[in-house]
Amino acid sequence: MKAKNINNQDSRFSTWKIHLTVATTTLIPAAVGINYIAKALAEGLKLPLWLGSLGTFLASMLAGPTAGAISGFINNVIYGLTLSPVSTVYAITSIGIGIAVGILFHRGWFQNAKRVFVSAIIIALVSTIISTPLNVIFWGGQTGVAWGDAIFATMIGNHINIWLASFTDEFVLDLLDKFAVAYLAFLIYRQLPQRMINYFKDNQ
Amino acid sequence: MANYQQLSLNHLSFTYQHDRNPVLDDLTVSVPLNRIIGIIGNHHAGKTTLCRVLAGIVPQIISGKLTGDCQIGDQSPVRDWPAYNQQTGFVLQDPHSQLSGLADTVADEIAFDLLNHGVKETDIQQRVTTVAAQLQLTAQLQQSPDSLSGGQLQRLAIATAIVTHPNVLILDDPTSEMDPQGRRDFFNWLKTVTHTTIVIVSNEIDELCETADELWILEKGHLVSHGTPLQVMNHLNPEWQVTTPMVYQLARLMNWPLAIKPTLFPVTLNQLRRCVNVNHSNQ
Amino acid sequence: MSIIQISDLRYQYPASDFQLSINQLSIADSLVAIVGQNGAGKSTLFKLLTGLIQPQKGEININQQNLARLTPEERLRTIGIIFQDPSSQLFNATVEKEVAWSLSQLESDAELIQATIKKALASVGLTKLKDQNPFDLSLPEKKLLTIATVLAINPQIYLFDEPMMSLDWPSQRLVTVLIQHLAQTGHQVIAITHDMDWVAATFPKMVALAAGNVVFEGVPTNFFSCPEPVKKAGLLPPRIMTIAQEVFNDHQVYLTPQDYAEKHLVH
Amino acid sequence: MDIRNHSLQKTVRLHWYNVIDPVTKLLLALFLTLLSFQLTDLYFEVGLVLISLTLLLLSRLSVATLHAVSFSLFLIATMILIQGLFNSHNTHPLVTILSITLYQEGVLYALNMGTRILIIIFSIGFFMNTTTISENATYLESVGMPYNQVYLLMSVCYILPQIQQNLNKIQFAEKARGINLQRTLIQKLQSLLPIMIPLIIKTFDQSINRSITLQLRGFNSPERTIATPMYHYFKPKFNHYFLVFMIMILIGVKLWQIISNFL
Repeated sequence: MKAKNINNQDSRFSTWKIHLTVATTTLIPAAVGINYIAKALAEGLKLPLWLGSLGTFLASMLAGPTAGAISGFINNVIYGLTLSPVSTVYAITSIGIGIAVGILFHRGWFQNAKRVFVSAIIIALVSTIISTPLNVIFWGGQTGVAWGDAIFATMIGNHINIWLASFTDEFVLDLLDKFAVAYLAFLIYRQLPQRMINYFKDNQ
Repeated sequence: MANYQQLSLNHLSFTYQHDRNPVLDDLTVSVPLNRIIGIIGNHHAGKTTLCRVLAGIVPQIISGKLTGDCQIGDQSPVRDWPAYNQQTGFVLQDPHSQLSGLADTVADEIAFDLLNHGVKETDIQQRVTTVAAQLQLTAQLQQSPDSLSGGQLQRLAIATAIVTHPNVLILDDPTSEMDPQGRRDFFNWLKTVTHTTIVIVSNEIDELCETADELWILEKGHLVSHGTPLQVMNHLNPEWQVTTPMVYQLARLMNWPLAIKPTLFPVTLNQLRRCVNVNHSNQ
Repeated sequence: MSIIQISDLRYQYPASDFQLSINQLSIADSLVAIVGQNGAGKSTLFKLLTGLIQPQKGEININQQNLARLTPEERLRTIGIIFQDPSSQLFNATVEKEVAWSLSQLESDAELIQATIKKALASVGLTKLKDQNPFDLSLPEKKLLTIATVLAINPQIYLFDEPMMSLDWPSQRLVTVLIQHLAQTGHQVIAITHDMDWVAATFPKMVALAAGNVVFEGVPTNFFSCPEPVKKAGLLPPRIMTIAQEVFNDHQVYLTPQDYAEKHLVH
Repeated sequence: MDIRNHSLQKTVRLHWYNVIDPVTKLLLALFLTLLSFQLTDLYFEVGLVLISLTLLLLSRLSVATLHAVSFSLFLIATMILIQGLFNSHNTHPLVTILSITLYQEGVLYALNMGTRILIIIFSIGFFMNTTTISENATYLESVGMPYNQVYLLMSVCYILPQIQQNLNKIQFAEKARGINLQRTLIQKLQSLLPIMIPLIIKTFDQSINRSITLQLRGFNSPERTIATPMYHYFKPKFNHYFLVFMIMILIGVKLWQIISNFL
């Protein structure tokens, strides 16, 4: 009886048709908006973090890995089109983050503070593994965050392999960022009214 | 037993999935179609949930356990969705979330339903202009919906609900953000709507008594009273904590009962006018 | 009892042609209603009264002290504001913690905090709900909760933005009684409202704004006695006056049905 | 559709870039980007930068593009510094300033990457500055993209200003309730909660309500009138096939290079 997405249109895009409920369709733009705002607030407070995946985390927790992955993807595409074109390619990273959060949450790895700690490390790893090649291709291995790049420069200066240096640069930043985001998402999710959680669960 | 010319609830109960207690508990009532039904009650009375049942939102979109029956004309929002949905207009409590979220202008926003219903583009423009004129939104047609005030936004929400010419119109507190003049205009407009069954939740007891044919009082999920505003207001139980229209308060203070039924006090201006004429001519 | 003195005030939002412009206004009564149409400048005036935004010109003094120079703590103890939309103020895990949040920034005595919270919750009738998630409350309950958070701090001045809006009738009565009690215990209550019946029945003093200017200041009877400023402010007179006009063609000022009855039953 | 364009067409003059459809513009950006990755000669790269810059300058320049350029110029500068100093292929010194030597190989490598980034920014900037959100939405729908996917992509742009408005309101309300000064990282993060919790709950609540109204308003209806595009575009089909063909060739060449490396 749940309202399912009916689309009888003969479409050229049907190859990447994903089954989305209306609830998920309206949740995803909201999650992208939250990513934006969180990122802007982090910049406003001069935090050495991005926080730009908070919405993606919450979308994954509320409506599953697909919703999270799409939020992440659209977030980077829109962000890329409007503010920083190169960040479009990091859409792949965001998809990875969305899926990782969704699976971890589903398996109960967001139930308490201790488990969130483990989740944060795993998500940071996922993010780093996907981002490092992109950093190398586009930025010669840098991340664009001053003190992360300082680590990178030092390692390169000591003739350490560019991949390892880039990985370290990215991982240090990701670890800090994903810890912050994972705990924020954990605290915020606990506060959501039950009717809200049920609604998105029902309409997945 | 089935009467296709009325709105009827038959032992209707509803419990949300996240809740243990029923929000609506055993409602039974029926009213002929094409009337205005006003619903009053305090918080936790179940007003919004009743609107959702009548619009088919529960249990279709928000899940929960529904028992009993709800029938409007020859259709049931529970069994005949989405056919029923095509003929129903709904205005949410929060007008901001009534918007499609994908419209540059007020005109686009009103056209959204018509596009979805497959109306021809040539007809759309004409229907949009007509509805905008009815709700005094003509000047705002080319503005962004984000630039509207709360009251204008509520009128836009109503416009989007009526542009499809629904048989049933459900309004959940549609005037909360309007100023006094806007509210008065809205209720005057409501009186002019014909061939539509209108269900309206509101705190504006004075206006409800003037416009509604039927008044229902909900209290903690129970339908504790229903009938004409005159009957309902004259038989209130203090436990329900419901206020009365000012006409009624005044008539009670001045002891101006109805001429035809001296046990009842008037609830509308017209009733007051009549009983005052009688009282004055008697004295 | 405090005196708010506004002089030569100008405030304009960036990229907007609306300007709030008040040459001289002093608010010295304990119960004052601020009325006017949407966009008349009521909310802007409230924002300025919180001291969180500064006017481009002029100043606001509270008991001869410039509002702009108050420290954050002094400000909290002087002015409390209850916003129109309660959802934008709430974020704590329970109702009780919500009330404690502002208070614990001012007090450190845990026992005193506990006692104050209890009292504040009791006075709005939310004691039973103290362990609930604020976001699970109904709209009227949320609104009462935001009132409790301000009651706990007990500021000198209470600013209520549309307190009657989205309240049911019992909560409206409760808030009315609460406001009257605050006024009697030496506080100052200033409320923005559209509800003219409520103004007529509850407020001895009122200020009307239209297009960013003060168009009336004084007692409601005077305001409603001449239709011009009422119309200019985009308002309707109290309903009882409309009834008297339409039914009896009687154009006198009445504030409440009781007021009408007193004036007529005497004869 | 009539009502939609009414205001736009009255105010906006028809420019040359209006006759190119949005998808062609996007494909062009993709093509230029891939081409820049294929080229290794700095002169060709600079040529591509000039081509994309010309496209941008012949249309409109937006503040967002300027921001993107200034941000990436800063990064390119640090890239030149780090690569010029430490690149593992560095052998020929280029310049020596205060006993710090920049090497030719590293600087060239960084410049090469820098030009690619500029090409991406300029060509995407051309797409963004010459199309409006509603033009994209109508066009995508008219070429057969399911409406719910169009909605998903486009409604973000409409939701952001609303969230921003809510944010301002909430920030003001919380400030009125008093927020202590935050100094440490943990304190700063904690100070986000009073803002983020109401904002997120409000935003999600509006999503729930919106998903309800969308269904009530016939969002999923199969008989939806497909909006007609806003402009008459110049040979869109041909452009798409041509650009997709060129892109395929570029990808093919790249793949062949990778494979022949292994052979």
